[in-house]
Amino acid sequence: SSDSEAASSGGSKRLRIGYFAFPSGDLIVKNRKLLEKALPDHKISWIKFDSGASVNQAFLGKSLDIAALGSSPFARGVSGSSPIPYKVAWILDVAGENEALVARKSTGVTDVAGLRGRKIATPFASTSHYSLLAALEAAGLKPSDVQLIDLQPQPILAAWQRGDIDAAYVWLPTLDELRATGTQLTSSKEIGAAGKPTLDLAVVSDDLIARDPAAIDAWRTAEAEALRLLKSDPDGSVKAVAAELGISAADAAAQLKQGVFLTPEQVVSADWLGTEGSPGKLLTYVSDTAAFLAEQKQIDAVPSQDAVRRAFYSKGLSDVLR
Amino acid sequence: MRHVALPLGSLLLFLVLWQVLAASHTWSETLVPPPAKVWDAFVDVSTTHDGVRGYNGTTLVEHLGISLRRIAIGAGLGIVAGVVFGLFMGTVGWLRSLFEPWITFLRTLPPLAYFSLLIIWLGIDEEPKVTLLAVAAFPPVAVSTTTAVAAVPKSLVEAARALGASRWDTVRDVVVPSALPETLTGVRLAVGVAYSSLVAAELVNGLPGIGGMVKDAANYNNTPVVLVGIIAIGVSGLVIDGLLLRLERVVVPWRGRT
Amino acid sequence: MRHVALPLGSLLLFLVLWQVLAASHTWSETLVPPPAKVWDAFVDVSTTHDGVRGYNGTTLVEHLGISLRRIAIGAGLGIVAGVVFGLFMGTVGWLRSLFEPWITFLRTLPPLAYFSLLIIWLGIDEEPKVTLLAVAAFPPVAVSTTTAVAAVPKSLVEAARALGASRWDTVRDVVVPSALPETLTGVRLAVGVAYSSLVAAELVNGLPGIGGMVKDAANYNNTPVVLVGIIAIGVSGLVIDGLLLRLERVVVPWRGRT
Amino acid sequence: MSSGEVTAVTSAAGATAEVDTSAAGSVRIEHVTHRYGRGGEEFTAVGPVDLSVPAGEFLVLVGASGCGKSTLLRLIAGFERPTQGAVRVSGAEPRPGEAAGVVFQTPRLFPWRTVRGNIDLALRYAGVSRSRWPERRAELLARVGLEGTERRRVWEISGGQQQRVAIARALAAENPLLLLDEPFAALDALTRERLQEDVRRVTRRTGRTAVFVTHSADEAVFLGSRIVVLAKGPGTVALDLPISLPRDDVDAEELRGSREFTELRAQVSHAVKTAAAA
Amino acid sequence: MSSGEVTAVTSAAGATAEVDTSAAGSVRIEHVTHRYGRGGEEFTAVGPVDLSVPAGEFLVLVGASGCGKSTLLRLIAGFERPTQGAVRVSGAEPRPGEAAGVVFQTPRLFPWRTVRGNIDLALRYAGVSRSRWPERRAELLARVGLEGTERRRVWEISGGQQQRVAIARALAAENPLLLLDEPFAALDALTRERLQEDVRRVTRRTGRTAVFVTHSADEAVFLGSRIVVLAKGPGTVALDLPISLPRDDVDAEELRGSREFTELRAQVSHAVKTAAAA
Ligand SMILES: Nc1ncnc2c1ncn2[C@@H]1O[C@H](COP(=O)(O)OP(=O)(O)OP(=O)(O)O)[C@@H](O)[C@H]1O
Ligand SMILES: Nc1ncnc2c1ncn2[C@@H]1O[C@H](COP(=O)(O)OP(=O)(O)OP(=O)(O)O)[C@@H](O)[C@H]1O
Ligand SMILES: [Mg+2]
Ligand SMILES: [Mg+2]
Repeated sequence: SSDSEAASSGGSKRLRIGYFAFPSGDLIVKNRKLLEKALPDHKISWIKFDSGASVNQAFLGKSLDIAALGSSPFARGVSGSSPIPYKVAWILDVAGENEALVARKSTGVTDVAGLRGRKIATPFASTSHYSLLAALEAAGLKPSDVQLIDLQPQPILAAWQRGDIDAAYVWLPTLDELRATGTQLTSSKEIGAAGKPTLDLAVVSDDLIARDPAAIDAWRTAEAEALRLLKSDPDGSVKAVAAELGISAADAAAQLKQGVFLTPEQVVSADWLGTEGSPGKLLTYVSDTAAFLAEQKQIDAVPSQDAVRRAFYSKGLSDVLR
Repeated sequence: MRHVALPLGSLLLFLVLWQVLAASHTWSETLVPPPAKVWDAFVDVSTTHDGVRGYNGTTLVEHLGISLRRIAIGAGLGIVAGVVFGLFMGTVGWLRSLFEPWITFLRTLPPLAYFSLLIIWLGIDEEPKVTLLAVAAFPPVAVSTTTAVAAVPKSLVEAARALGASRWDTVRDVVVPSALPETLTGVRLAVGVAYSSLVAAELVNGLPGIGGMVKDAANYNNTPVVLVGIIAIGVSGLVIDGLLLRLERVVVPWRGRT
Repeated sequence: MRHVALPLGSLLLFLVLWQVLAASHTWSETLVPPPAKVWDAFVDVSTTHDGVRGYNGTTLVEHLGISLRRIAIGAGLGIVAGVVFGLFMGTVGWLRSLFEPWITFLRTLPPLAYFSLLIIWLGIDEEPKVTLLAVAAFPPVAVSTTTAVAAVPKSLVEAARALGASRWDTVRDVVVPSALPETLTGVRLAVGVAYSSLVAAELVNGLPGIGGMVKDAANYNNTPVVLVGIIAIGVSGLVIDGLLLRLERVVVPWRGRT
Repeated sequence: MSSGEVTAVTSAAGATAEVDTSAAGSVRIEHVTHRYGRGGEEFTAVGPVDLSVPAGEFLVLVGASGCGKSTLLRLIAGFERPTQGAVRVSGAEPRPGEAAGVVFQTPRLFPWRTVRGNIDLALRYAGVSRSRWPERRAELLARVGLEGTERRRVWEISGGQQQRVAIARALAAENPLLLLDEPFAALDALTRERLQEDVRRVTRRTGRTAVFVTHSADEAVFLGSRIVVLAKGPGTVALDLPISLPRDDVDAEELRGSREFTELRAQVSHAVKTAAAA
Repeated sequence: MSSGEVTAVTSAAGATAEVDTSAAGSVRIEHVTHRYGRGGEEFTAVGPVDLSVPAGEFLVLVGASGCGKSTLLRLIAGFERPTQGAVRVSGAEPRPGEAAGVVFQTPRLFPWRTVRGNIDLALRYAGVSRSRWPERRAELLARVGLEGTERRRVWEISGGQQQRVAIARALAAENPLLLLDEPFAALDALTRERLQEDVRRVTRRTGRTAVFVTHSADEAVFLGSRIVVLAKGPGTVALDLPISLPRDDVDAEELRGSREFTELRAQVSHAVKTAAAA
């Protein structure tokens, strides 16, 4: 048809979506082919990522239209003199019990303050890293009071079993293995409740906003439907997630339970994304994150409130409620 | 006989040791799964199972095939470039002065350091992967060819010149065959290096692909699949190296005879 | 003269192109920071600045020093092991049958795939880093030495035997010197491979260390520091390779004379 | 070959002035010195030497081992540049592969090619059209008595056979000048005499110039139209002896048996020993 | 050297039975055939050959190029195993470096060592104590006339000089058996005669056995206590000639001038040519 011809020649009908392989509405949209159904004329490719850093790079390389992204990589992306040309358009989930700080039982540590002088591992530049720093601060510890070690989840597991580290801030499924021989000190849920939530956002490129806003609307509608399905059809959601992750239904159910999923209404509310013209609390969260990162010398300077506000795309956001 | 029996014997010994280690439960199963589990994983990722096809919708053979294609293109480009650069640098002094420092610089660069640049410049599809593999395969060939060309027996170059060979004739008929054995060693090393860069090359958007599979499985602590991937990479590497060794024997019968 | 002028000239040209590209703002500054920014970053990480010492409390030179020490130990071990294995495998047929498949397997393995195993076995301090570098440096030396040893001129081995050399004499006085040129090429490649594995080796708990610094900076899209690190790695690699090349010239004066 | 027009001059010792020094195949060595090595460890191998070889001459170089014969040949072939003085071949500075065919002191065969491959390569460089290769190859192999070894690898033939392949290779091109460095040293008497005959016939028929190094006084007198004895340390001309034995229509046996031949041989033998002993 | 006790027997052709075949340095070749290559492309280089060389004999092998002389030497040295038959040296299966010192047809010097280094290595393998090296080295270098080249690299000396280094190396050890494959082919007459004298003196004085390959009939008759002519294709014994010229207290010049010598030389020359032509 002429449509597919346009897609192949102009490439305007192409949608490249980056996703993370952990339980979220994305997996349901992908598994149920909600987006493919909503946008039959688009050529949709799903690309799996496992770090916010590479998502940022892919956006820099103009290789992505829409992608999932943690709130701290996003804060980094929008700060600096030349922010990455993308905007946040959706919230996938909020970190809950699926990211947590655990200490080895044998250390006898039972609270965050007890970690002074201990070796703590976490994947640097991740949301866990951010939450860990926030937890330490809340407990009155400076980062220099502990030994922070940059480890990816699987090495964390290995180092943990050897006894090389005393505690780790990490996510599922490694987290579950650590819990078996450890004490949970805090979780992202608690830290979020204390005002420093970490979130998985969805961002869209400026280019797509200019080129094909209708596709964004359709995508958001699909994501909203997925969030509703998570609540209304838990069994179906578990099956979809299990199939996407290649894990057992029981594992998928357990993982889903530990995440915090908003309803579409919550996403649009002033508590989170807000509406066009009046961004919600997410604006503060992102600004706080950026400020925190700047304090940790992870970024040069705090982006202005304005700069963060400009990285919000809420046009037509409330339409998903219809 | 011995050529086959010895490695097989050592393989058997290795499997037994592995089984003993796994059975001792010194390490959790996530870290050291028993051989049987790895075998199960192998069967799983090779077949359609519970409606799931292989790993991530792609069977092991397909993952491997896609990666091999990337290696073939990437390492192929790297090897060809390496031979060409090596020949020119070995024969023309000023080209060597000009390029050698850059090549040395290039080959000290960690792929993980410049991979983000590749993504930014070349996107997330095939190009950055193939480029990374080419960049990885290039140096061994370029370095060994350059050194070999610079060490071509002067006596044979003179013999060719005395027979009336032009400069180009000399390169084709003396320099190339004389450098061939070392170039082939370089090629063998290059293929190995390309293989070992596979996971790095497939870090981003690497599925389907065996390196991407290994990395993805590692993210989920799915060690059996990681090991299946590693073994698949290693075994296919063995086969290719075996072919290259055979090629060497056929193409360079004169080695050691001079 | 030319030996120095040409690379310097090309370096200058490169810097100019870079400046032009950066100034044109075709790419964002995160992607292509102008040379001046990189220079600033270099000064920053080399000095104590606003109360912050270098990068992450360690100056560039110290990062580099720590990594070079790791390379020296790791690559050193790998090279020694490579030479020993190469000699044995090249001389004793059944040893080659036994070990060659394993070595080929080993050198196709992606470090990123087996790194967690290293951590399980060796922890997160120096050992896994040094081991990874050794494993990376081992194959080029082992492979080139094996091939070179297997290709030692039969005529010279016979000459030594005819003079009454024992088997061990032959290895020391004929096999080793005859394989030396290729072994040295292998060593040069090994050092390069060790360098390029630096970031992988320092993925875990890599700070201080230049590879760890590069990775850390890359995580925060701190491109100027990444480039400073890459340049520091490359330049120190250049220096070492230059020394190895000089060594080669001194130790192997007979190359090309036969 | 234009050298056919040039009269073959049997030059008298030292009489170098009247020679046509730009004729194809002529060699002129003007006060040449050659030093090997640089810096502290210099070694003067040759010189000063003055020598003029008119086109068509068969010059035989004899002298003690290490006196500089090969070096002189390398200078004429263009593989070395004289430290002092000048070398002219066919009136120009010598360039390898241009005017001279060379048989080196060692065979220098290409190990990656068979016997046949080595000869074919020479034929290609000589510009022989591919269709004529089989014929020419067979001819060359027959001349050096190597029929039946075409498909052998070069390490699968004996030392003398290797040397003969090298000779065949050098004869593939029809250069106006032939430089032969002890080409028959590893050959038995019969093969040697056959090849001597062959070389003598070929050079005479085509008017080619030859510079031939040998340690055999017999060979020198049999082949040479002029014999130059080099003295050692560094190599200089000790004796320059024109040979005017009857060459055409003479049986080799007869020639060798003649009194004149025996006397000349003794004279050369004596000169070499005197030069070497000095 | 125990061979001193064995009477040097000038064996008659074919008379191999009465020889002490276990004496140090004796060689016994029993119906030996040697084939090169495997499968389709076999080539029989030698055989069948029967030959018995008693200790103390100076056997000279002559024959056309490619007739199998070097192969025979390699069989005696232990570098090749006969396809058929047996080779015995000092009564046992030959092992390289055990009973025999070898000069190969090409010098085979170690390029990573200087001239001096090559000789020192031979001295070490010969078991000479390090303190005696300077003296022995100087002696060997003087014997082959290479004083002053100790520090040169092996590619910085001439072809003949390389061959002489190889000879010096082989003389470093005092093996009961010497195998020499055209050792003097690249040497001038004077050096050659000096070395011939040297080798003859050394073998006679120490009672060593020698198997010597040459293409020179003159050399063969001058050196040999027995001359074996090999016929070609595959190499077999065509003539086994005992030489009983007076050896001791005879001037070399005189010997060469003698009628007997000339006749023997002619006989050998003729035999070689006949065998080669066949
Ligand atoms: N590796 C080999 N494979 C096949 N044939 C061989 C091999 N080596 C030698 N030959 C053949 O065996 C025969 C004997 O060779 P050998 O080297 O013994 O001759 P030779 O008598 O020493 O000759 P020369 O006087 O030329 O040195 C020759 O015809 C040669 O072509
Ligand atoms: N590369 C070199 N460096 C130093 N000296 C050299 C070099 N090549 C040759 N010589 C010396 O120069 C002299 C002449 O060497 P050349 O090879 O010309 O001798 P030659 O007359 O051919 O001797 P031969 O008959 O032994 O082949 C010899 O004394 C040799 O030692
Ligand atoms: Mg010479
Ligand atoms: Mg021979």
